[in-house]
Amino acid sequence: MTFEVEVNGKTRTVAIELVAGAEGRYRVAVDGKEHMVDAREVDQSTLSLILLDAGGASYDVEIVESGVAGELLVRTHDGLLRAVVDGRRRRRSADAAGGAEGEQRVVAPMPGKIVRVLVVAGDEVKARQGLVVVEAMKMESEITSPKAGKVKEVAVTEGQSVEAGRVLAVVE
Amino acid sequence: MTFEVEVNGKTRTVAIELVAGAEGRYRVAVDGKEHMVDAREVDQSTLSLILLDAGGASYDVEIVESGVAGELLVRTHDGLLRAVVDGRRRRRSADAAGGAEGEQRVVAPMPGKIVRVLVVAGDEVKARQGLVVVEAMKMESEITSPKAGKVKEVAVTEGQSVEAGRVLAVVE
Amino acid sequence: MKILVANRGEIAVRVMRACRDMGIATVAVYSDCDRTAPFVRYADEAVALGGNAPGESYLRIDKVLDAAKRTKATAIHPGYGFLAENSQFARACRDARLKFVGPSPEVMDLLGGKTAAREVAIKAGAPVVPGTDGPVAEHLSDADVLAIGSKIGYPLMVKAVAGGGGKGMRVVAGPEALINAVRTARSEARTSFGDAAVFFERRLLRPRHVEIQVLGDEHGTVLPFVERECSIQRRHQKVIEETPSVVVSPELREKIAGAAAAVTRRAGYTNAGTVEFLLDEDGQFYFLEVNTRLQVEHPVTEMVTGLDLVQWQIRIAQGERLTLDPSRLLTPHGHAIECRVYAEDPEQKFMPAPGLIRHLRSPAGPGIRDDSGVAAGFEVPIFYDSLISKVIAWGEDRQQAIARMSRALSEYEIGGLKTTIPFFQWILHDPDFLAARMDTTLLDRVLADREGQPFQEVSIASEEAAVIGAALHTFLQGRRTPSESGGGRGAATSTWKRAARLDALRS
Amino acid sequence: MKILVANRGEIAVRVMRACRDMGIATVAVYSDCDRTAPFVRYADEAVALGGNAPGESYLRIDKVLDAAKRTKATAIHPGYGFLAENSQFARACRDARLKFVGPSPEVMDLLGGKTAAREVAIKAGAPVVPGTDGPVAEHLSDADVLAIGSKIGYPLMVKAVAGGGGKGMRVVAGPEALINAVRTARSEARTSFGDAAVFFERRLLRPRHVEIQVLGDEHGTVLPFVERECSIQRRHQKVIEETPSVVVSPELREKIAGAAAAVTRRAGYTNAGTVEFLLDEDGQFYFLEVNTRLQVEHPVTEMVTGLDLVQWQIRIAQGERLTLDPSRLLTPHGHAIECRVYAEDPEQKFMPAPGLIRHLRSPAGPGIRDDSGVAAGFEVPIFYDSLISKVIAWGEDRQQAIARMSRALSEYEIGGLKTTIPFFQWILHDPDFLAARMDTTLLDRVLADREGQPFQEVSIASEEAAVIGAALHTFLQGRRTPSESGGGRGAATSTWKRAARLDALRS
Repeated sequence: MTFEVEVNGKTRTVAIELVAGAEGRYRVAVDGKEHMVDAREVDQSTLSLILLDAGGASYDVEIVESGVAGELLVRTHDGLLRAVVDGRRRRRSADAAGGAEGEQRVVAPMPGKIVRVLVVAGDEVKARQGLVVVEAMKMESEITSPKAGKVKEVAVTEGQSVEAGRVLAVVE
Repeated sequence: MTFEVEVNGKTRTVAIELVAGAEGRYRVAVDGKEHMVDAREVDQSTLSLILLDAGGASYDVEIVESGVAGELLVRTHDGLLRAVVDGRRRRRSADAAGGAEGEQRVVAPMPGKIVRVLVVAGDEVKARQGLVVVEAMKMESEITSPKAGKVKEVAVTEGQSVEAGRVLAVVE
Repeated sequence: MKILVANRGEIAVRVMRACRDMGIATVAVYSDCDRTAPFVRYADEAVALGGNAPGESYLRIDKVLDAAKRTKATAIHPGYGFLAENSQFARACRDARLKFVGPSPEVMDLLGGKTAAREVAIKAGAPVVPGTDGPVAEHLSDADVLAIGSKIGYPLMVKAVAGGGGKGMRVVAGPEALINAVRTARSEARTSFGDAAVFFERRLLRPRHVEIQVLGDEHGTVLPFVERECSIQRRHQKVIEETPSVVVSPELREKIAGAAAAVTRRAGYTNAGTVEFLLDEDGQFYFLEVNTRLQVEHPVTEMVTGLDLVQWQIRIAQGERLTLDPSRLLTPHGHAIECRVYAEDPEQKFMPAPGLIRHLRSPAGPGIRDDSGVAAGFEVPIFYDSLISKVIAWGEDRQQAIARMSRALSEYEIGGLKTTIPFFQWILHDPDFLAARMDTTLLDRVLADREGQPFQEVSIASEEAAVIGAALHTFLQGRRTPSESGGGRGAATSTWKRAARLDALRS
Repeated sequence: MKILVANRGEIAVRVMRACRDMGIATVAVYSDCDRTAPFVRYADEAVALGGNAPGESYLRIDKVLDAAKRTKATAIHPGYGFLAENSQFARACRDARLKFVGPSPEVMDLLGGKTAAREVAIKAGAPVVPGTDGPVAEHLSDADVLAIGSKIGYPLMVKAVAGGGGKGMRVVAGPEALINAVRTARSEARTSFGDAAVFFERRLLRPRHVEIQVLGDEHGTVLPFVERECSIQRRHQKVIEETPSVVVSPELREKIAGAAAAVTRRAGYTNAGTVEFLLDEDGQFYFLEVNTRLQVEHPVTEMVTGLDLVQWQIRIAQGERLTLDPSRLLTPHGHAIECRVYAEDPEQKFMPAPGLIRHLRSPAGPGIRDDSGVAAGFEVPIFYDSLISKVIAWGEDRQQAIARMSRALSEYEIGGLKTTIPFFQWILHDPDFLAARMDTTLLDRVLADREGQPFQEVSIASEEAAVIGAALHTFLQGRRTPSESGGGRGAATSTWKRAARLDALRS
C-alpha cells in the first residue's frame, strides 16, 4: 500500500508491505529507500519503531490529530512535526501561505475572544497592519494584514468568541 | 435505570436518572439514599464524581476491567475494590468461595508455569495439602487443596503454561 | 484546619499536595471549563463558581467566600495571580473569620503598590532605581507626561502600579513612544488588575533580575533565602529560573538578602513573599518591587534548601514560629532550574495554543520534579494563563541540572497541543545561556535575531521515522473496521461527548 | 562511548537516563514479551534477544555480546540481577574488549561467593556471623548435614552461595526441618542462579539489616556512604528501604562504613557495590555479604547525598578518579525512603499479579521521584521479577518523607493489575514502623498475625463513591452505540492485536 506523506514541506512516497509470519514486521520504502521496520502500537497515541536495517535504531513516535482536518502531529525524541498523509492538506496552511497575491482571508490562529477590531470594511491597509486583536490565555495577539490592500470584509465584532481557523477579515 | 452493584460482599441497588438541562448531572439513589452527582469522564479509565449533596465531596474514580469476566476494578483515593454490576459474578470467586463441600475445581490464581505436580489422580489429600506448584515472576506458589478428599483429576503437566482461571485439578 | 484553594492549575495541585502531606483537608473552587481539571479531582471537596472568564469565576470574592462558608473551610490559600495580591480579598477573608494564607491586607497595601513599596525600600535603606515617586496622574496633559519622562531619562519603563508577570509594562526608548506606551499600559493594567495606574522608572541597560524569597512568621521573625536568578524573560515574563545565580558571591548574597529582609521587616511582613532586584554588571543592585505571595518559581528554592515553602506558609498561618537556621537558607545545596512549560507555539511567535491534551507522559527519574496542572483528556482553556506545567531539575552543579532538564524535556510527551518545550531545548543549548551570560534583555534580543528560524532541529533520521510513523499510523487505521476507528486514537472524550449530546437532546 | 544495557524494566530506564544526562548513546536488548517496554523505546538502539524466559534471553551471554558487537557498543551496564554478578560474563566482556560497568571478574569471584567474601571480611577485620566456612558439599549424607547444623546451632539460615533477593534462602528453626530446607534452597538456587551451592549461617534473633554503599575508582580509592536501613523485608526480600537509619549514630556510622571500606579495599574493589551487615539491638554489627553491583535501593542514597550513583559508575568505568569529599558521603541531607511497587496481590498472600496495564498515572510533586519500568499499554510479563516501579520520597526528616510517600502512593494510579501499594499504605501507618522499631523479622511476624485481614481500609464514603462510579460507568457504557464500545475503556491494544491477528491469518 502506498501513501504520500508531507512533512516539513517535503512530500515523500511511502510504500508499506507486511512481512509474512513475523508479528509487527513491515517492509517500508521511503522514496524507494527500503527499511525493515518492527512497529508496535504501544498505546492509543504511540508507535514504537525499530529500524532493523539501521543497527536497530529505536524511535518512540507519538501521533495525534492536530485538530486541523487531515493533519497529524508527530513527535519523535527531538521534535514535533506536522504530517499530512495523502494530500489531505489543511486549509489554514493553504490560506496562510501562498504569498500575498489576490484576495486574502485572514483567519484566527487559535481560539480566543475578539477584544478590538481595528479596521472597517473599505479601509486601505498596509502589509502587516493590525486588523483585529484576539485575546486568549491573557495574551493579546494583533492579527495583521498579509498584504497591502483594501479591507473587503470584517467578519467579527468586538467581544465575540472565535474558534481556530475562523475567518476574521478579508483583504483584497 | 437501575443496577445491582456488588462491592465488598454487599449488593446495593443503584438507580440512575439524568437531570434535565445540566451537563453531567445525575440523580443517583443507592439503596434508596439519594445523591445529586456531577459525573464526568476524564479519560478512558477515569470518572470524576462530585457529590453535590455532600458538601461537594470530590472523588476520582478509576475503573478498569479486572480481566475476570464481568468484574470491574474500581480505585478511589483510599483503595481498590472489585465491583460486579448486575450479577455477572465471576466464576473464580464462585469456585474459590463456597466452603469445601462437594467436588472442588482448583484453578490457577494467576498466569504462570507449572513447575511441579505433587499429586496424581486417586491420591488422598488433606485440606491445604499442596497439589501443584505454579511459577510466575520468579516466585513459586504452591496451590493447595481446599478440602480433605480424593484427587479426581490432575489437569496439567509439568512445564505447561497456564492462564489465570485454568483448572489445575479436581478434588472430590 | 480545612483549606480552600482559591486558584486553579498547577499551583492549586501544588498547594493541595502540601495539604495532603500535612493531613489537612482541601476544597477546590472551579470555573465551568475547569470541571475535570486535576486540581478539582485532587481536592477532597469541590465547589463550582460558575462562569469561565476570571471576572466571572476566580476573581469573584463573593463566590469564593460563599464556597468557603458552605464547605466550612477555615483557611484560604490564594496561590499566585487571581486574588493572591488583592488586599480587599485578604480583608474580606479576615472579616469572614477565614485565615488568609499570606501577608496581612495592611502589608499588601503597603508593599503591593509599586510606588509605596519603593518608599518603604528607601526608608529601609535599600537602593532603588531612579523613577517617579508615585503613579503618573491620569488627568495630566501629554506635555506634562513628556516632561516627567524627560526628568527620568530614556530609556524608561512604564509599569502598572498593580502589575506583575509583565502585564501593563512597556519599555520606552524615547519621548516619541511615551504617550502611546502609557495608553496601552493603562489599558492592559485595567484589564488585568482592575487598576489603570502606572508609574515610570529608569531602565537599566542590561540588568539581571535577581530576587530573594522571604518567610516571615507572626512573631516578628523574617528570614531571607538564597537568590533566584530570573533573567531569562520574554517580554518581561519569566520563562526559566534558577538558583543560585552564578554571579552572586556569598558576600553579595548577604547584602541582597539583607536588603530584602530589611524592607520586609520594616513592613511587618508575614508569610511568604519575594523581593525583586535588578543587578548591574558591576554588582550594584536595586530594589524593584515586592511580590506579596508565593511565586511560580518557588520550587527551585525548595530544591536547593530542602524546605517546603507551601508547608511553611501553612505552618506560619497556624501561628508557628520560624525555627529555621538562617544560614541554612542562604547556603544552596546543589543547583536547580525551572522551565515553565506554556501552551504556546514558539514557532508562531509564542501564540497561545489552548486545546485538548490527547496524550500525556511526564518526565521522571533522578533530579526531576514535574509540577503539572493538566492531564490527558483535559482541554486547556482559553481563559487563563497558558502555564500548564513546570519542570524543575536539580543537579550537583549547574551543568548537571541543565543536562537533566534537557533529558526531562526530551521525555515529556504532551500530545495535542503546542508547547514551549522545543524553545527550551534550543535555549538550553545556547552558548550564552550555558555560560550564564544573561540579562533580562538577552532572550528578546536573541529571539529578534533569529526571527523565523525554527527552534527544533529534527535530525534527518528522526524526520524519516516521523514519515514512516505517519504512514504506518494511516495504514493501521485503514486496517481497522469502521466500528473500531470511532474509539481510536485521541478520541478519549469523544464517546463521552456523544453521550452528553444525546442527554442534551433528550432533556 | 556507547553503552549496552544488559537488563530490563526500571533499572534499564534508570541507566539510560543517566546515559542521556551524560550524552552517551544507549542500546537496549530485549526479550519477545518486552518488545514494547519503556526501556526499549527509550534506548537509541534496540536489539531483540528472542525468547522470553531469562535462560533464553537476558541470561544468554552469547546473544548479549553479539548485540553489542552488531551495534558497536563500547561498554555494558549490567544493572542488577540477571548477569550483573556473573563473573563469567564480566570476563567475556573483557575478552570482547567491552568495558564492563562494574567490578572486575576477579573481585566478583572473590566477593560474589558468600563464603569467600566471609573470609575476606575476616581478614579485613570485619566482624562476621558464625557459620560454615564454605558451601555444604552436595554429596554429604543427611546425617552429616545434620551434624553441621548442630555445630552452628539453631535457628540457622540456609543460604545460596550465589544468592540474592531472598532466593535460595531458608530459615531453619530446628534439625527436623533442615534436610528439606537444604533441598528446596538448592533447587531454587539452581533455578535462579544456575548454582545449587548453599551454606549455613547462625541466625541472629532480631537483627536490623543495614548496608553500606561503596564506590571504588580504578586508581585505588574506595569511598563508603551513609548506611541504608533495609529491615522491612518480606521473606528476605526488601520492600522498603530508607536512609539514614534512626539507630545509627555518627560514631557507629563511621565504624560500619569503615568496615565496609576495609573489606572492599582489601578485595581491590572498583565501581559500585554494597556491603551488607546485620545490626544487633546492642549496636553490634556483623558482616553479611557483598553485592558486587548497583542495588535496587540505590536511589535513597542519591536523594540524601545528591550524587548520581549510575553516572559515577560510568565515570569510574571511563577511568575517572573519585574526587569526592569523603565526609560529604557520610553526612545525609534529609531523609529518603523507597517503596518497591510490585505487581503482586497483597490481599492474596502477595501472589504474583502480571497483566496488562490499562491506565497509568504516576505520582509527582515536591520530594517525589518515581523510577518506573512500565507504561500504559504494556503487559507486565510473567517471566521476570514483579518489580514495576520504585517510589522514592525525600523529606527534611523521616516524618516528612513518610508523609510524602503516603501522599505519592495515594496519587499512584495503576489500572489493570494488583500492586503492593495498599500494603504500603498500611505499613506506613503501622506504629512500629512510624517509631522505626524494626528488625528483619518484623514484617513477617506482623503479616502472620494479621493473616486474612485486608490491608486497605476504604472509608464508607469511598466505598459508596466506588459503587456509584461502577453503576455510572455501566450506565454510560450502555448508552454508547455498539460500534463505540469496541474502542472503549482499557481496549488500548485490542485493535492492534486484531490487526496483528489478521496479518497472521493472511500470511
